[in-house]
Amino acid sequence: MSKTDTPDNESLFEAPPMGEQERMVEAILFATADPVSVTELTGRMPHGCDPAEAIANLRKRYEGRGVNIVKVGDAWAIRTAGDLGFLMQKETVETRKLSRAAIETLAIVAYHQPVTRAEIEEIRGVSVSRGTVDQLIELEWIRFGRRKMTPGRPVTFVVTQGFLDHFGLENARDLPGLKELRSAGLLENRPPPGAAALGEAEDGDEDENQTELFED
Amino acid sequence: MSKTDTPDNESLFEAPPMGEQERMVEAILFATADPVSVTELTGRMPHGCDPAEAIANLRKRYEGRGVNIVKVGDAWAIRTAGDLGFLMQKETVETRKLSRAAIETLAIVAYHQPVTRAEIEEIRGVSVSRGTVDQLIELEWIRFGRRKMTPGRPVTFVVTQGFLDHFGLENARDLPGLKELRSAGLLENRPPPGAAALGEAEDGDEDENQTELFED
Amino acid sequence: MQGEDFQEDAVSVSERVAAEALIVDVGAYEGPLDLLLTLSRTQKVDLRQISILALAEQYLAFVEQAKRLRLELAADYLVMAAWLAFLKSRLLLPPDPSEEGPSGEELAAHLAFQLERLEAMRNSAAKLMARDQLGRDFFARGITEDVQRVRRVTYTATLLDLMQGYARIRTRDDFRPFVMDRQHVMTMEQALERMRGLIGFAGDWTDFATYLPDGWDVDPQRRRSTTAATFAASLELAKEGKVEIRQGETFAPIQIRKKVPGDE
Repeated sequence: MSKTDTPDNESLFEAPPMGEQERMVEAILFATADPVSVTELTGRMPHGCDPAEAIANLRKRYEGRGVNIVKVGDAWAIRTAGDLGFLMQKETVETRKLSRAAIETLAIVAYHQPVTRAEIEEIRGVSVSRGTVDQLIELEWIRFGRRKMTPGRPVTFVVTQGFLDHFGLENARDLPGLKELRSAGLLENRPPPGAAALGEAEDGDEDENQTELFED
Repeated sequence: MSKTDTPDNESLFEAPPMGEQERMVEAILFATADPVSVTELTGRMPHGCDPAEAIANLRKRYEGRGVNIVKVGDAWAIRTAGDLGFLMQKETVETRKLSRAAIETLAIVAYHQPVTRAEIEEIRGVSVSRGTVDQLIELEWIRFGRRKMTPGRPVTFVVTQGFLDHFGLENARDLPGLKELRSAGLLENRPPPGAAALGEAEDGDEDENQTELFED
Repeated sequence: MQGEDFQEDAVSVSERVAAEALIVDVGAYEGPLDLLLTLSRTQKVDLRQISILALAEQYLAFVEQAKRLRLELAADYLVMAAWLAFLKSRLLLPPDPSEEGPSGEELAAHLAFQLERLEAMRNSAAKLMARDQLGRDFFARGITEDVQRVRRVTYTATLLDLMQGYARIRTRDDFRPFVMDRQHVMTMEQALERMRGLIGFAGDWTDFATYLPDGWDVDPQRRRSTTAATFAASLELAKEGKVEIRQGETFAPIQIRKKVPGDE
């Protein structure tokens, strides 16, 4: 860190050595239950630190241990190893059992995001009750996304970082079977025969949003 | 654990290897909301495990890291290394300093536990407001101890594990300067003239409770 | 299910039980599409090869049966029945080139797509819920140092606060007067010693104030202390017969001079 080869670019204060930066990241990640973004780490650590490198090192260090460093969206968290869940029965909080409607709605939002209420209803073939959406929002698993550029500018739903965290997903691309579903055309918003014009407008917008959501 | 010198006492299942036990302890200490005693660890881990040894190993492993395995009372927890506390500042949003009355009362309880309200007032020289005691109890830094075996059987106050935790103490005996203060004769809890009998009773009771509180 | 042959006398007991179970469970279906998906499973084929015509017939038979049992069916079940009857007629009749709109095949393909998509989402939901879940299979930090307290007002104290608080109480009575005030206090003994040294040179009447030591006249506390001490020392010296004191009138300067022995 304190090499003299770039004297002009040096910060006024030298960054702490990488070992020290690892300790800092370790302390910050351990201190909180929620994932911490690299941006936040940078903000909290002394000037000149490189949290991304520290995380990479730390991640290796915790490989195979009782707790691991996991990626959640663009943030990082420490979580107990999946195989040790049996030790933790005391800690499990009885979660409210989700209705089938809620589970399906959640899956549809996750796989089709950003998705409007009308689209969810079309896929499920029934109307989505307010309570179902409310419950998922309350769980902080879905949230409102951007409005669609279609007539009426309906709001969309997308999944949250909390959703990724809860289901141990690095990002929404890691959803089980996502690729297969896509290649089978089952994630297309195929309009019913005779309603092509509307469908095209939707498609264009969807691509735009998808790029934004699914980028690494 | 699975030595062959006591073949008859052998468990039906062999204990997991020590490395695996360390992982388990690591995960439990990480995920549990309170410090965990060895007894509790034994209860949660598979039969035949030796959590004490696993803790000792783990403690070494975390030496000098961003978080450490620390003893809190007779239990164990993972804690941020003392020198990295500054990293946590961003997240403590609205903290207020304890009032002077509260600090003094807390200090008296810490140094003199178990101590009655009357004794606190005697030491402070002013009456202790109900609000001060309530606040300390609410903060979970003090709690009710056993009643004293003196006339009126007054309740006593003792410090909690949360207190030890907050101040980074393994037990109340570690209070810095306690010995120094004592050798300077500043800790003599002189009973008011004519109350010698009360004083004696206190001492006897104090020892009893100390044992209970401070055992390792 | 046997399509349209849903005559009571023509079905076996087990089939009737199955049919009735289907009917009785009508409340368990989440709408016509859900029911269609369930019915389609009885065809025991890949959804992509499903016979939409057979499915439409099953559905219509179901609705007929429900009517016969006088079950209340929600409006959308009846709408779907009407639509499927239309679809069925389109699929059975040869296409009419003059007719506008999508063909029967297109409509059937879309229904098949909808069923397949719904089933895919059901399977995905199941896979999702089968994943390890936070708080059930893997766990977050149990002791968070901050986040949970963020919203509340928290009270903190450091070990130093505690120590200082304790030291404050324990040393208040014994040490404080000496430790805290000594440098701002002049005792009468100190003043007396000083006066004894100075008085030998004071042959004539001199303002008492000139005996005050340098540097003690700025800070009010020190000035008060030194004035009182020096005055008390003067009285003491007067008592000893070493000095004389006089004051012209109230609040006038107090003057001191050395008493010459025999000068009465």
